Amino acid sequence: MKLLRSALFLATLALSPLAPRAFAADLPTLRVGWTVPAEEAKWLLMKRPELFQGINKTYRVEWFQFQGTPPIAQALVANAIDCGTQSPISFAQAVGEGDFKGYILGSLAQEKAGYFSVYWGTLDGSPIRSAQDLKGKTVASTVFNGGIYFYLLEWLKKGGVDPAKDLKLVEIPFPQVEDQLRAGRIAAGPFAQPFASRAEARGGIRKIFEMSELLSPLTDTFESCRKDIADGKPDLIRAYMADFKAATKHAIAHPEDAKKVTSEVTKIDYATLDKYLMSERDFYRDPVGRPDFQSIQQTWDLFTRTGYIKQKMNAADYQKPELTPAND
Amino acid sequence: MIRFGPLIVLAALLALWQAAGMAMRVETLPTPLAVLPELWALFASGEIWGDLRASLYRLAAGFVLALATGVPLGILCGRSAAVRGFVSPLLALFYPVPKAALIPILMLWLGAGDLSKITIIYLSVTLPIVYHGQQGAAAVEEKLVWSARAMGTGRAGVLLRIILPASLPELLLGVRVAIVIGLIVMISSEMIVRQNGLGYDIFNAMDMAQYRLTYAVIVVVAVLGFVLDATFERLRRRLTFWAPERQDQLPTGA
Amino acid sequence: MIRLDRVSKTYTRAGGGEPVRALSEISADIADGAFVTIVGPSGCGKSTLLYIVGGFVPASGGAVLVEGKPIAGPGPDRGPVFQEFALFPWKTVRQNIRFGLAEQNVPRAEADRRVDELLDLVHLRQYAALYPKELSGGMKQRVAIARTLAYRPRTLLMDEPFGALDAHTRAKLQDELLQIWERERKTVLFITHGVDEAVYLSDRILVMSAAPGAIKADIAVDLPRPRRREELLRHPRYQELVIEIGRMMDTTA
Amino acid sequence: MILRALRSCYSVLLLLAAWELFARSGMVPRTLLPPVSLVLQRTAIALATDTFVADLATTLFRLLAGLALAVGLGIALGVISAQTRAGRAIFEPLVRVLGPLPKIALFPVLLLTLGFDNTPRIVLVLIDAIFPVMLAAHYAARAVDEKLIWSARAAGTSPTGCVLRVILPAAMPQILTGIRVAAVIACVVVFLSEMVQPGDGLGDQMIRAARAFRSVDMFVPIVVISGLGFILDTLLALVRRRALGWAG
Repeated sequence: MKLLRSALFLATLALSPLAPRAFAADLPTLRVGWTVPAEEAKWLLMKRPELFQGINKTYRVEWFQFQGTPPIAQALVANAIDCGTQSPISFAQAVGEGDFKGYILGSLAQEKAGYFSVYWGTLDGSPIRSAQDLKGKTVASTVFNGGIYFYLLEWLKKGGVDPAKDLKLVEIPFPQVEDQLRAGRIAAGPFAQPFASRAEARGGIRKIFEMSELLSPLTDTFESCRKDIADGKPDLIRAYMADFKAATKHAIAHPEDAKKVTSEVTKIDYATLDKYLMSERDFYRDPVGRPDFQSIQQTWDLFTRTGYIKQKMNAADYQKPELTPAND
Repeated sequence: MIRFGPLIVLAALLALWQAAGMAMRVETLPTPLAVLPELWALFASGEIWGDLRASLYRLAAGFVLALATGVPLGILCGRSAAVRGFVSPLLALFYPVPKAALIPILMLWLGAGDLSKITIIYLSVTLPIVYHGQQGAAAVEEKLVWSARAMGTGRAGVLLRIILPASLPELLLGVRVAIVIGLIVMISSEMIVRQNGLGYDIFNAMDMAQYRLTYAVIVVVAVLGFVLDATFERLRRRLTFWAPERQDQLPTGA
Repeated sequence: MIRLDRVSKTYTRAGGGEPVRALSEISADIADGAFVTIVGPSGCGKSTLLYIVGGFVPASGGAVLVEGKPIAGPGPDRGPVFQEFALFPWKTVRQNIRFGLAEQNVPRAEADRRVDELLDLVHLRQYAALYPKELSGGMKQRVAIARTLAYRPRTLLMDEPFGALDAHTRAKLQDELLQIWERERKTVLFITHGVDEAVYLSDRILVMSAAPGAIKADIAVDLPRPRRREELLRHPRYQELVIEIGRMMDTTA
Repeated sequence: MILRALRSCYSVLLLLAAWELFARSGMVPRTLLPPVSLVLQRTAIALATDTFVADLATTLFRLLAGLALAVGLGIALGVISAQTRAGRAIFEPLVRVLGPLPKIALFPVLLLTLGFDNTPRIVLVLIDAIFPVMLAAHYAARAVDEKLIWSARAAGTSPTGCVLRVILPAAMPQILTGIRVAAVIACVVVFLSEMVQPGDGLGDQMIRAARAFRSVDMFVPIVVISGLGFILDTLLALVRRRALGWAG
């Protein structure tokens, strides 16, 4: 029994240094969710805080990674995080189904003419050219209910294909689409940067359609914060968004820094990133990280029309100009 | 021979993996020799320690809570029909529930941080501890209790000085099962709600198509599982050397 | 003195149905310092009766009185010795014998002296540091007896204590028990189904009949003490008693 | 009879009542905790819906396929390894190395090498559920009284016949206990696999509901898979009692 007691004692003792060190109590902490791709601004804040004015000086950030925007929306609704990456459609669903109250404060990735657009690719040799050709096949999407998932459904429906009955959808993250396509397990899958560049470099992949065919310009992702936090602690959010703007500008002004930090976070080698990142072969980024409310409104209108969003969304309801990066 | 058994088996498994990797020649199945440098880099750069620490912290915190509540509850269940009547149906109800599947729901209640993960580990590992504690306490030879009662031991004293040590062999088997279950839930929860930890590492590396890294972290998890189990097994043997040896209990769990 | 006053026991079946009567109104007086044995066919409830006297099992009716007072559960005045030994397997021989003394808050030094004394009494001095699983059956029972004697109960309640031992060890332990009893003069209530054992050890034998258990005969054993095995086995009265009681058991079974 | 059954699980009813009252009290938002009555009602509706039943069938197929393989292979490997000294010498270290490994950590490997459809999930169920069956079979086969085998051999039974007609039946009670454990593990694992890599099945239903903030629908698949586990466990307990009355 003595041995048991001492073992228990030792166990508790051993535990104490294991406990993660709490953030210094003197600085307010913001909980921020992130995902991949195209979040160089946030990754710079995460990995190079010394470059920026506010972070670790007037406030701290606790970072949480998620797989796509729907889980981030869940976490926002659950008050598990304060700010995070959103896509127009996840945001609208959170508002409609989760009674979410939040603001759209910063821009991350956008698509417009002359820049990269997410596309569905297939193998060069395959006969697939249209939605009809995908009938009976297995097709990949990234996170179901996420930012790009509904574009696929929309495109399939336009082509006269019922996504629920005519084909099989599987959820595969962007990085693995290429391997699964080449292994013959899927007939088509979505490509985003940097994986599109990597796949193109190896060759043998052909584009079937890209999202900008459905809508352009188009907002992929933006930074959103809970309304209660933004209204309750405006100074904290203002400081964060000031750094966000500075980081966006830094990424554009110093693409090599953006590439380095992206390489650290995604573990993709620099050489691959160097071929496209922050160029016109990449997503479009607003020069100061300011959201394009007009394109967000267009996305909402499209999906309200098709029924994927149940309610009418109005972009004006989710703006907070005094916290949003302003054009210089 | 018995002593080196695990090493020989390990070598055989590695050889099998190497052969499979060499035969398949695909990026998604690197050979152990190709994974080795990645593993080395993980430790050399110190990158793995933070995640290992985060994972172990959650596991240990869930475990300490489970032991603190599950052991008394299990023993009371074994000794009191009233407590058993209350707890047993609840155990039966929760037994087939996939605990890790509750993570998305728990996250809504408790946030995305450690708390929801510790809670889910706690819920999962408490079950076998309570169950085996009950089995152990119920099976205690009644005459041991009588002997102690005749010597003037009170009811609390009997629970603490007779029932607890007498149920220890069975109880510790429950803990051993719980360790395996705890590892599974730890990995699953870190993978479903990602922040850090070994589960995060594995699935993140995979999602980023970093296959060698994926395998390297899996190796770390495998070694961790083996070391935890083997260490506990030594402790278990030391604590219950006085009891008859049981051969049939090796860890499994979900 | 221990008095059994119309002690009865009925069990209710788990699935409902008729309750089972195990003991029906048993009355007896057990004098201080007497060696009383209860014999009876298996299943007659003799062990249950002993457990009731020990306070481990409640009686359904009647009472057990010690010095005129009804018992309320187990107490250190009545020390049990079980057929199953019931040693604490996680304690050494020494720790087992010491357990009751610690529970009675006997001072450390005195307890140690008492344990040494008992280790000598049951000839287990050199085995004091062993654990129960390292002992033979006879040694275990010696430890159990020593553990009970340690806290000086006035009565020993012995439930077929030698039932699990081989014939040779049993005989040896019977002799040792007699020696101890003759020295310490405890009251002993002894349960067995071995008639020869009962006659060899006791002053008085209660014969029980089965289903429901009741006392069928109360026989005084008028054999000389101290008893020596070889002499006794040849003693005509011993043989008579064994045969007489054995016949009784046959007709009750 | 029914009354007694209800009384024997009063704590469960108490818990459900507490859930219902708490959820309806307005102290927690509906999105976080829907009332249990609503969850059960929605479960009943779901079980009458084609798409849900299709997902249920998918999950059930993976579950039963994996479990069947685990049972078959587990018994074979467990019993055969118990027959020879070499087998026994390999078995224990193999289990000591692979037993504590959280198999879910291998799921990425299975996905990478076997694709995204049924195969990796069935294999995951197999490698997780095989351990309790294999362990039970191995140790039960080792524990079979040698004299039983001697008696059979003396009566002219061949060594193979001994395994099939003496060792296997003698080990069956423990093997069935192992299968019960395996069945519940299989339920848990198949659901997890569908949550981690959605596509179809009950786990996929749950993840989709979570992402679309349909909180009642989040609970429905969990209720169904737990029910499935409970039914399997109960059925196996029944089989064990029916087939093995002699084992006590």
